[in-house]
Amino acid sequence: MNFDLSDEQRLLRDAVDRLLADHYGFAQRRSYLAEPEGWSKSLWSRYAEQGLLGLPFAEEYGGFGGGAIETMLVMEAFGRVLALEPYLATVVLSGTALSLAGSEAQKSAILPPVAEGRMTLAFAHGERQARYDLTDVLTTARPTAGGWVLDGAKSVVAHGGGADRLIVSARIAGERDDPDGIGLFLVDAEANGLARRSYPMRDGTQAAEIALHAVEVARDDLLGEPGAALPIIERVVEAGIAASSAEAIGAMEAMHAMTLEYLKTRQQFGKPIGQNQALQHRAAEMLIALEEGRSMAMLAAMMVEEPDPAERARNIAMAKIGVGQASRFVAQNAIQLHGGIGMTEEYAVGHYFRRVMVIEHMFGDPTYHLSRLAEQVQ
Amino acid sequence: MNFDLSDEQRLLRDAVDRLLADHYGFAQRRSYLAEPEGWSKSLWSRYAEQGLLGLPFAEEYGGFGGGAIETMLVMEAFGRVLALEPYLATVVLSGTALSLAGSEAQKSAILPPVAEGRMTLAFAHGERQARYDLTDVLTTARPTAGGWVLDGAKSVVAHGGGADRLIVSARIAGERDDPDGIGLFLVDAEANGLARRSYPMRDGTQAAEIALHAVEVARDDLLGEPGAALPIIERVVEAGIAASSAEAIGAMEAMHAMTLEYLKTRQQFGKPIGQNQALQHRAAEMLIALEEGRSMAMLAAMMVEEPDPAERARNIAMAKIGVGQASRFVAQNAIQLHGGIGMTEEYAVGHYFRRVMVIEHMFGDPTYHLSRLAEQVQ
Amino acid sequence: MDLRFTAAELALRDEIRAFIRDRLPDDIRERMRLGYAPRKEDTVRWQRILNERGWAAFNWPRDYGGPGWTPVERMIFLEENQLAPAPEVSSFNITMIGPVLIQFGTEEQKRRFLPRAANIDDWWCQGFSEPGAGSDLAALKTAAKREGDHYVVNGQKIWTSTAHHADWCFCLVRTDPAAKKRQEGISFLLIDMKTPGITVRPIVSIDGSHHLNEVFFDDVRVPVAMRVGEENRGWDVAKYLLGHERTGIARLGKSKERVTFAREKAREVRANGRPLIEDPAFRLRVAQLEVDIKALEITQFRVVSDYAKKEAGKPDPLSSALKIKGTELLQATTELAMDVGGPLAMPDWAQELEALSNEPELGPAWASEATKSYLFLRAASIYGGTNEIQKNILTKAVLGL
Amino acid sequence: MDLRFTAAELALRDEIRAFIRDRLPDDIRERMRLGYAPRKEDTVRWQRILNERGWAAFNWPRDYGGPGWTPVERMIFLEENQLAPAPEVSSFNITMIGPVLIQFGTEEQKRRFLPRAANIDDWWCQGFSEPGAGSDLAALKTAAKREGDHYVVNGQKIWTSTAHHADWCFCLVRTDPAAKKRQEGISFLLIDMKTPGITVRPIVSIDGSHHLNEVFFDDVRVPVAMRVGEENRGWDVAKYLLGHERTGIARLGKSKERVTFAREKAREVRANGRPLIEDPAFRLRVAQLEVDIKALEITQFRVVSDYAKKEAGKPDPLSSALKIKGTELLQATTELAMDVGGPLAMPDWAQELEALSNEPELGPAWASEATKSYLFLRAASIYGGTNEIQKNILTKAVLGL
Repeated sequence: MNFDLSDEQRLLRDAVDRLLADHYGFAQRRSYLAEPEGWSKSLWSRYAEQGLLGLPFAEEYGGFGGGAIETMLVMEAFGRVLALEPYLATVVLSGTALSLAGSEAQKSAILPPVAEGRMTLAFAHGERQARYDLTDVLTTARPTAGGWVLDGAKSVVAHGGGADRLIVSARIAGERDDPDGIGLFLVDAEANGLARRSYPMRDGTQAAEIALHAVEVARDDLLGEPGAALPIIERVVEAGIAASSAEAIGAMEAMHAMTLEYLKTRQQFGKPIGQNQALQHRAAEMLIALEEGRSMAMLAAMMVEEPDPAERARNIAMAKIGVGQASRFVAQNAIQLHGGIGMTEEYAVGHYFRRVMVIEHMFGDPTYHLSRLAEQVQ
Repeated sequence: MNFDLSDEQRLLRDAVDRLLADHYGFAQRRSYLAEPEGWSKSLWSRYAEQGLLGLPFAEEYGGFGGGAIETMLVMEAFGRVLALEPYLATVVLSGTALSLAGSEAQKSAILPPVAEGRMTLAFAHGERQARYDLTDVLTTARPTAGGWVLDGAKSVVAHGGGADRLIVSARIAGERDDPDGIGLFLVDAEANGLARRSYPMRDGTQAAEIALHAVEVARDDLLGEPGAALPIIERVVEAGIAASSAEAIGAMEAMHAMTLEYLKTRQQFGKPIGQNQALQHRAAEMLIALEEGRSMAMLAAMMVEEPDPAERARNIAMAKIGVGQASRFVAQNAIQLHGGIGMTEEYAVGHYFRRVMVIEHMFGDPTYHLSRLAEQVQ
Repeated sequence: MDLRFTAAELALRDEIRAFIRDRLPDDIRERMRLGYAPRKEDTVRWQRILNERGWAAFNWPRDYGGPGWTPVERMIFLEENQLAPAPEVSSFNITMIGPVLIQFGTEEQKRRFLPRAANIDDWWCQGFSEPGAGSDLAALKTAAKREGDHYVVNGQKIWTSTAHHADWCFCLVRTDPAAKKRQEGISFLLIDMKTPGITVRPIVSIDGSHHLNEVFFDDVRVPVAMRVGEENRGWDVAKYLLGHERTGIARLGKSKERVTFAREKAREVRANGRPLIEDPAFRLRVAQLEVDIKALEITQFRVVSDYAKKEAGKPDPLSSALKIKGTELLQATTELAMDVGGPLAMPDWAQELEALSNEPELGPAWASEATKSYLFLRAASIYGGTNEIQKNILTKAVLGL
Repeated sequence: MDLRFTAAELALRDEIRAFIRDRLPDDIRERMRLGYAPRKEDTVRWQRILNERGWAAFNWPRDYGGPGWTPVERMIFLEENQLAPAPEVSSFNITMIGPVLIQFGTEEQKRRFLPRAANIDDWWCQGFSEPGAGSDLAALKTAAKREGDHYVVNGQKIWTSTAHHADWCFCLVRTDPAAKKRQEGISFLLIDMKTPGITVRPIVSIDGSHHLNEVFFDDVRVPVAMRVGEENRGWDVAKYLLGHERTGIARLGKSKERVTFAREKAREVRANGRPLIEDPAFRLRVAQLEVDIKALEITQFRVVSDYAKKEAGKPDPLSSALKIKGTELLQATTELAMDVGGPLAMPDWAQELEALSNEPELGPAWASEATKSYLFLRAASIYGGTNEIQKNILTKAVLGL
C-alpha cells in the first residue's frame, strides 16, 4: 500500500499545474466563457501538445497509456482552476467508451484526432425521463439495410452542442428499464435529423438537448455488440464518477484555501474573523471533510480498473456519496464563512460552489446512491 | 391559541415543585434507590395526599378529572429531579387503560385505592420478541368455564415486580401481528402460575420479566370487549409517549442548567471554559434543541385527546421523534461539555443522561417511528 | 394551554385563504408555484390588492392603515400568503420603515410616508451595511456633515437589496465622528434615491439574479427634516428596527410550500425504476423535514403568542432560534426541491425558456428555478445577522455566557 | 499510488488472522463478541499469548522484543485483533511507557521494565490528569520534593484508568514550583504502586464499571533513579508520549466489528413486522456508516503510510482528524448496536445474568452489554484530548488560524 506518485506522475501533475497557473486566472477564465464555445480552443491545443488529450489512450492510437491515477491528477488540477474545456466529455467518457467497446477501425479513426485536439466528442446517454437510471432508455434504433435509424431525444448532454461526434445510446430491443437491448452508436453531429440546442449549466459549462428524428447510422458505427451496451455504459459512468470526483476535490481545495485566506484577512469588531473559535472549528471540519473526500476520490480512481464488477460498483458508489456529501459541506460553509461577498458573481467562491453542485448531480446524487447501497444491506 | 397555564395548573405545578424541592435532592434520591422497592413509599403517600395519584381520574373514582396538560406538568417536574416512583406505570399507563376500557365495577374497585396510594399497577404488554411492535402478542388467553387461562411471558415491564395488580395483554384469537384478537386482563400479582423477576434499568428505575403459566383470570377481569384491545393499547401508549416526553423535557432542562453552571465555573487555561465560543455555540444549540423538544412534548400532550386516530397517531409519532432526537443531542453534549466528571456515577448529569436514554427506547425509538412516518409520505 | 387556533383565528384564516384564492392574479400564482422569484411588478400588484383590503401593512395598528392584528393573526396571514404561494409584501416598507416611523417619526413623516409605503407607491430600501461594516454594523463610516438645514452625505453602502428599484432609502450615517462609543454619533436618515450624487451599482448574485447593489453617496444633500429620531441617536432606531417583534422571521410557510412542491414533483420523476416518492431515502428525508417543520412551528407559536405580553422593541431572544432554525429549513427544503429535479435542475436555461421555444424543447422550468432559489437562499443564513451571530446573541441573552 | 496491500502485507494479515483464530481462548472470544469489556485476566492471558509470538509489543523495534513492523503492518495487526474480537494489548504498557523508555530511558530502566511491560508482568497506569488539570495538563500541581536520592511526592491524580490493577504508574510531577513557564519544572517519574503513602479511590463510571480512579500521594518516596529524562524536562517526555505516532487511534476495527455485530443481530429482531435488517431507516443508517468507515479507513491508510517518512515524535496533525472521526464512529456504531437491542438494551441485568439463572429468564446479554459499551464510549470523545481540543490543534497546526 502506498500513496506516493511515480516520478512520471509528479512530472505530469507539475506540468499541468504550471500550464494552468499561466492560463487560468479568474479573469482569463471569464474571457474563455465569452468565447463562442464557452471554453478556450487555444488551451485545448495546448492540452494536446502536452499529451493530455490522449493521456488514457493506448500508444497505437496516439495515446500514453495512462491510467485512472493520471486522469485523477489532471482532473484535480482542472478542478482547482474551474477549467471549462470538454475533457470529461471527450477524453474520459467518450474515450472510455471507445477504448472499451470500439473496433480497431473505430479507434484508429477517432482516438488519434481526439489526442491531437482536432476532434471533440460527447457521451449522449441521459434522457429527460431517466433522471439517474442508466437502463431508462427510450430512444430507439431500428435496423435497416445499411445500418440503423435512431429516433428519440437525449438530455443534459455535457458539451453535446459543440462536439464533432456523439456517442448515442439507443434501444435495439426490450422495454424501458430493460438492462438488455441497449446499443451505443457513433453519430456525426451534422447528421440529417439530428437537432441540438445548447445552453449553459449553472456553473457556466456547456450542455445541450439533442433530438433525433430518423437519424441514419452506418452499420460500422455501432459500438460493440448490438444490445449489449449496458456494461460499457456502466464502466463509462464509473470512469466519469472517478474523474469528476477528482475535479470536485480540486475545487474543494480551492474553496478551503480561499476561506482560510478570508478568515485571516476579513476584519470585524476590530479583529480578523478567523479569531472566532466557532469559525476556526468550522474550518477544521471543512478540512476533515476535504481530506476524507480526497480519500474517497482516490478510492474511486483505484477502483476504476477493479475487475470484479460488484466490488467496483459498490466502492465507486461509496466514493460518489462520500465526495458528494463532503463537497456539499465544504461548499456551503465556504459561502457561509465568506458572508455576503461569497454570494456574488464577481467573487470566485460562488463559481466553485456551483461547479461541485453540478458535479454532485451528475451520475446520481448521494441520496440516489445511498438508497441503492442501503438495499444491499443484509 | 395560547400557551398560558390556568391558575389551577400553575398552583399544581408550584405545589409539585415545592414538594420535590424538599424531598428530591440528589442524595435523598440515592437513599430512595436503596429502599427495597427502589423508590420512596413515603413520598408515594405524599403524592396521594396532594392528589397527584388520582389527578387524571374522574371525580367519582376519587380523581380530579385532570387532562394531559396536568399530567405533563407533573411529569416535567418528576423529570427535573429524576423521580423514581411508578407514576407512569400506575397512574398514566394503567390508569389510562382502566379509564378507557374499565367497567364501572373495575374502575370503582381499582382507581380509588390507586388514588389513595394503597395500590400500584403495571402495564404488562411488551414481549421479548415484539421489540416495539404493538400487535406482536404471543401470550395466549384460553376461555374456560370461569373465565380465562393465560400462558406466555411479558418483558421489560416497568415496575412490574412491585405492582399489586398487572394489566396483561394476551391473544384470544388470531396469529402473531394480527391487530384483532388481543385482550387486556386484570391480573393479581400474587396469582398462581405468575412468576416475576425484577431488575434495575440502566437509569436505576425498576422493571421485571413476567412469566405466566396457566394463570386463571375471572371473567370479570377482562378489560373491555374480548379481542378488541388494540385501540386501547394504542391510546395507552400514546398517553405514555406524551407523559414520558414531558419527563424527558424536565430532565433536559436539568442537564442544560447543569452544563451552563459547569461552563461558568470550570476553569482551564486560566479562564472559565464557557469563554470558548465553540462551547458557547454548543450550549446555544442545546437550548434550541431543548425548546424545540419542549414544543414537541406540548404537541404530544395536546394531541392525546385528539379524536381523529390517524391525526393523533401521526402527531404523537412526530413528537416522539422530535423529543427523542433532541434529548439525545442535549444529553450527549451535556456529558461532552462536562468532560470526565460527566462520565462518573457520583455526578448527576450521567443519571439524567441514562433516564432520557431509557425514555427514548420506550414505545419505539426515533428510527422506528421515522420509518413508519416515511412509509406514509406521498 | 391550547395549541388550536380560536374560532375567530380559524375564521380569519379561512377569510384570508379565500381572498388570496380569489384575488391573486393567475400569472403571478403560476410563476410563484414554479419557484420564480417575484418580479417588482408582481410584488407591487399584489401588495396593492392586499392594501385595498387593508392587509398589506399587516403588522401596523389600525390608526395607521393596518388591520391591527394580534401577533398570531399576523403569523396566520404571512403563512397563508406564503403557502398560496403569493409574493411577500415588501419587508422594507411594511416591517422595517413602517414600524420605525410609527415609533420615532414626526407627524409630517408619518403623514407623508406611511400611506405610500403601505400601497408601495414608494419602494423603500435599507442602507445599513458597508464594506467594512457587516456583522459589525457599528463600524459604519458613511458620513453626514451638517450644513444648515441639510446633511451632506458621503460614503458607500453595500448589499442594498432592490436599491435599483427603490424610490427611498433609510440609511444609517455617522453624524459625530468624535463620539467616544461607536454606537453614539450615528443618525437615521430618509434619503430620496433621486437626489443628485447617488450612484447605484448592481451586484449579481450566484443565482444570476440582480437583487443586491452597492450605493455610493457623493455630496448628497438630505434635508434635516428627513432625519428620524434625534441626531446621534440613530442606533436606538436601528436597534428597534432590527430587534422589534419578528413575526414570520422563520418563513415557515415558504418551507412548507417547498416540501409540498417537492413531494408533488417526486411523484412525477423516477429513481431506481420507481417514482421518487417511493424511494426510501427520499421518504425519510421528507419525514425528517416534516418533523423539523412541526417542531419549529410549535416553537414559533410559543414565541409569537408571547409577543403580545412583551413591550414593543424588546425582542424575545428565542427569535434568534427561529432565525437559525427557520433559515436551516428554508435551505434544506429548497435543497430537497433541487435534488428532486436531479440532472434537469442543473441547466441555467432561464433565458432560453423566455425565448421563442424551438426544438428541442427545454425545461422543465421548475427544476431550473428550484436550483435558482436554492442558490439564492444560501444567503438566508447570512443576511439579517449570520446564524453564527444569532448564536452569539443566544449565548449572551439567554445563557449568560 | 496503490491502495492495495502488498503481497507481503496480505500474507502477514492472513498469518495474524490465522494465529488469532487458533490461539484466542474461546471463553474470551465469546465474552468479547457479546460486547463485554475485557477483564484484567482476559487482557493478561491474551497479551502473553501474543508476546510468546513476539507480537504483543507490536510497535516496538526488534532489539527491544517487538516485531519491528512498519506502521502499515501495525495497523493490520490492530485491526485484525479488534475484528476478532480480541482484547486489545495494554496501551499503557505498549504504546505509552514502552516507547517512552526506549526513547528516554536509562539502560537500567530499559532492562528492568521493557520485557515485563511486553509480557504484562507489570501492569502500568498513567498519572497525568489532576482535578485542576484536564485539558490544561500543564496546570498540574502534584509536587515532588528532592530529598537526597529520593523525591517525596504529594498530591492527587484523577481519571487514572486501571490504577486499581496497576503495579506501576508513570507520573507527571512538579519538581520546580518556581519555574517561570508552567511547562518547565515538571518531571516524569516511575512510581511503584506498592510504595507506602499511595491511596487508590475508585470512580464508578456511568456504565456501572470501575475503570477510573483517583490516586492520592502522601509523602510517597520515589528513588531518583526512577526519573525518566532530565529533571524539570518531563514535559518533553509527556509531549513525546502523547504526540508520537498514533497508529490505531481511530480504532476502526472496533467500529467495523460493531456494525457487523449490529447487522447480525438486526437479522434476528423485528421492526414493523419484518426483520429489522429490512427496515429502510435502519438500512440507510448502516449504509451511511459503511460510507463513513470507508472514508476514514482510506484516510487512515494515508496518514499511517506517511508515518514512515516522518521522524518519530513528530505527529501528523491529521491524526487529530483520525481521533475526531474515529471516536465519532465508535460512538455512532455502539449507538447503532444499542438501538438494535431496543427495549431489551435498557435493563442493567449484568449481575442477575451472573447469578444462577432462574425463571423467568433474562437477557439477551448482548443487548445489555451493547448499552454498557455505548455508555462507556461516551468518554472516547473526551479522553486523550477532547474532540474540541483536537479541533484547536487542527486550527493551529494545519490552518494557521
